Amino acid sequence: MRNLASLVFTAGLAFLLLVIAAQLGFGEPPMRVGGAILEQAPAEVGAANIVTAVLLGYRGIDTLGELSILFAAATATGLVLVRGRKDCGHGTSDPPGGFILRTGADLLFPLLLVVGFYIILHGHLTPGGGFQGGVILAAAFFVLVLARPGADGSGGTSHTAIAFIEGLAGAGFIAIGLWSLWDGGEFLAPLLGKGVMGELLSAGTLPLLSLAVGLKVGAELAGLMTQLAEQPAGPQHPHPQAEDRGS
Amino acid sequence: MIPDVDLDLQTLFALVMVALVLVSAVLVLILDNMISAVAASGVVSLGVAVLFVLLHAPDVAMTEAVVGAGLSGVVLALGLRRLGLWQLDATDTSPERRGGKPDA
Amino acid sequence: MSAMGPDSLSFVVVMYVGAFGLLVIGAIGMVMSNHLFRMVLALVIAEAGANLLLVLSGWRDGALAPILGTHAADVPMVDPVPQVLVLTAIVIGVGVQALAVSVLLKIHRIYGTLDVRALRRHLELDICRDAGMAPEGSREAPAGERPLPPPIPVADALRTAATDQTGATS
Amino acid sequence: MTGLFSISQGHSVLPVVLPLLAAFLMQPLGRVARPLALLLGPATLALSAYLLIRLWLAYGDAPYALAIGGFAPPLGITFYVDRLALLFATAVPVLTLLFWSRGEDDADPLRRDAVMLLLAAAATGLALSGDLFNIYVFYELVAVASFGLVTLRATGAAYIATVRYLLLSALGSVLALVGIAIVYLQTGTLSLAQLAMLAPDALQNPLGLAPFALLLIGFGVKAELFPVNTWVPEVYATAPTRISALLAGLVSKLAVIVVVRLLVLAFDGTGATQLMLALGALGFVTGELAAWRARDLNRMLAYSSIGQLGLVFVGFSLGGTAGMLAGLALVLHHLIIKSALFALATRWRGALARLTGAARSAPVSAGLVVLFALSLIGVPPLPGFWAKLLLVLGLVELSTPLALGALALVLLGSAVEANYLFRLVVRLYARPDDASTPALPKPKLLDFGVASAAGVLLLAATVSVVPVSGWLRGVADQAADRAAYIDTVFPTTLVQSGAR
Repeated sequence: MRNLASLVFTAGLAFLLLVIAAQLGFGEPPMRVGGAILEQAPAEVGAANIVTAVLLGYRGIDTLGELSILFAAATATGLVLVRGRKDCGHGTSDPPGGFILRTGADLLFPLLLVVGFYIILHGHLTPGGGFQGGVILAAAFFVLVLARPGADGSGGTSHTAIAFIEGLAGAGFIAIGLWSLWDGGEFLAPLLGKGVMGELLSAGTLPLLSLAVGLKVGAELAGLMTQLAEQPAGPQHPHPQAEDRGS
Repeated sequence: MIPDVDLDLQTLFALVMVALVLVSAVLVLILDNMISAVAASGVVSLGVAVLFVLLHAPDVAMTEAVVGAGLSGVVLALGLRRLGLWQLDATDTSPERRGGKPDA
Repeated sequence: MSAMGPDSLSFVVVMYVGAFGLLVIGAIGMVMSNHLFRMVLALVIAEAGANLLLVLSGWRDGALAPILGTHAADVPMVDPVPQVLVLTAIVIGVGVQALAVSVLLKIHRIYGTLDVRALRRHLELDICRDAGMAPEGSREAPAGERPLPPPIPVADALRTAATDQTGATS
Repeated sequence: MTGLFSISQGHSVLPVVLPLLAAFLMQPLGRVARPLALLLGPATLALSAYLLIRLWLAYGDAPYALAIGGFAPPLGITFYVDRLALLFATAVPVLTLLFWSRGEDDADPLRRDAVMLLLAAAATGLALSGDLFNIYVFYELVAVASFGLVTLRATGAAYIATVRYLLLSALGSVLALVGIAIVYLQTGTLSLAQLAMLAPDALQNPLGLAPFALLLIGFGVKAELFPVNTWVPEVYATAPTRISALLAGLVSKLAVIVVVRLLVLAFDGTGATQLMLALGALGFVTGELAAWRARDLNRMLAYSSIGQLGLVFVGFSLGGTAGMLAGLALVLHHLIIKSALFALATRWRGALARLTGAARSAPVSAGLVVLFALSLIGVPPLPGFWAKLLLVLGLVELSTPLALGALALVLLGSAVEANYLFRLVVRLYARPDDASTPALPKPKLLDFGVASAAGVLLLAATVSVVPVSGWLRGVADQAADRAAYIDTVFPTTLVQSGAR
């Protein structure tokens, strides 16, 4: 029966999409909001990269919500996985990285940090921004974990440091927003003047917001991947009925 | 620019990339070996990142490449490793190890 | 196919075919597959399709990327808003996938399998045991049995109802 | 903090932002001063409840729009605060505080509190937001937070239920994203107010009903709509009962309110009401029939909540002020009763057979169950009767074949509902023959308090039906008024009306 239901669902979805495809105006978007933003963004926000201007300026609370979604996912993963650490006796089954991975990791780590911070700080000038730079930073720290998993597979990444960076960066993002609310403006209104378009220190608080987003995303994803790496491998007991039936 | 041939270069390139993406998307569902399925999903992400470049969306292309191919590939591979589905040789084909193909 | 300049209509048609194709393949994969990990992979594909469709909704024929400084100022630019939406959607997708993989790890450690049908039986058994009752359709409580007999006149309903019930469900 | 003294409209973003700030600071504070961190959650929720009540007193009568970041409406994101939004936004911190689990059964209270705060912030955001994609982001945050909370009991069944719920919700979100893409391609805007202006000509039928169907399926997962509510019984049976109470009582209602806002503002001419009517009626009947067969209390409450939400969708799909009033009455009625029933279920969790003769050891709780059962079925003096009466009258007034079919299904479902609720009541008061039935655990004071408070609220509403329905009619009129929404967000001075 289940496959029949799923067949009906996919057939319905495909038909719905075909109806939509037949009706859609290809290639001529009305550009109502987009056009207005393209005209006003350089003046109002002062960022060369208009996508970042929209991401952290016009739709700032979307980005805050999205930041919280990643935080919720990382915290929920922590809730799910950290519980298992008590009952896993032996470490992970991953062998420490070979010679190539270790030297590669040592070489890559500084480069990835530089690239990551470059992308974060130039978010308002060139393509890129908080998220992409944050992921690169997370990759930089995770390469070290892969190269030298260490006894418990966490490669020495201290979760307290990650918790601090993650918490304070998120709080920093909101503090910048509250600061503009405090002195009379609206939440997340741009501050600190626009500067000269194209300069590093332009577009007011956008670089600061990008930095906060980048640090938070980087710390979160590094913590998330390290938690996954710390999990013991494979089913310890094939199918225990009496396994911990919860508290 | 090449004289205006009926199918200009960009549409041809887009056609090739879309074909690659769709084929690897189907492969993700069909391949038995889970590692190759994860690899195929990485190819889908990278192909879509290239399509984003064609659509003049560099920010999104960078995000899709870094997050889609890089991060989700690492997370899925780590998951495979911990789920014990990480078997490179195809000899070990017990249904549980193979991950069970969808019955079409 | 009329070639109306470099970004002709056929370019958009190809892109839409790609977006809808990814969506349908992802949906089929999620709905039809029997292995939870493969459903997560199909989810990745469906999300890529939806993101492609979202960026397409802002694409204009002959317009360039919305980054000032990389091209002349008065060149028409693509709509930046869908790109922001897709940035958010991609990172949401990764967050959900990481959570899904970690829950799959715990399921695999407890039940040793990721097959959807087997896990549904385990789920039903566990819920019934957690609630402290015999599983559905088992010998003690055959599926068809109704816990209470039809209501009888109120006068002695309570007494007979009590005796019938304990007989039926103990 | 200026918020304590002079409240301004700009502060209506604080009930969303402060819980997020507290959630971010939970981990660092936990490592520095753990007892303080454990208090941070309830304190923040109390503060946001206080702010919302201050906002209600100061600006409650006329709706107002708040442009986030100071960017003018169609470009930036706006929060639209009217009485409906304030009502549900205030309900979020209050109910989250009532169902705040105090670290008795979890290994990691800090992470759990952080995720609870994120859920509260996102639910408040859902009630207030006036932008289509912003609603999607808050909806996704509610979904991810609920995934985390549902796994708290760490049993195998909880993980299976969570992953099935996660995959269904993710698929729904993908479909909702496709719906948003189509709406954006057709209208070029995401602000609900501008959508309301452009909808009559831009969202014509094949492209009016299709995006609404996709958005309905996407948001319907949390609103327990008919085809996508298979996750409800599993999750509510395996999640901690307090979390189930919060999800069933409050979060599903916010998803319904979001769908109704979309229906009223952008999709009212496109046959969307018939689709909602059909799905709602089907959901009601399947929910009640499944509840009739359920053999343990949590799943029975889960199926009955599916049924009640189906009824709510039928109510809202009547259209116009009558539909909004009927739907709103049903939503509030169900919010009070389901939260209270789940509060009681924290003690009576488990097989129904175990509850035989429970009235002996817990007379007041059993009395409350009788009261709630009577109100759910719709026995005259209780508010449940008035809500269902509004619904039935609306359906009769509509009297299209679909509406009359839905009316038949509603009456059939109510009969089934009466049967299994009375069966539960009879079981409570039946005399257990073997005295060895294990004594039920003592109720926790707060849960018992929540249930009795709901009982008192219900009786108060029964006594003062006229003022309550008058006030509710005011809220419904304001919520169903499209022109007022557009005027509030885009104050149409002569100059601007040309530009839009």
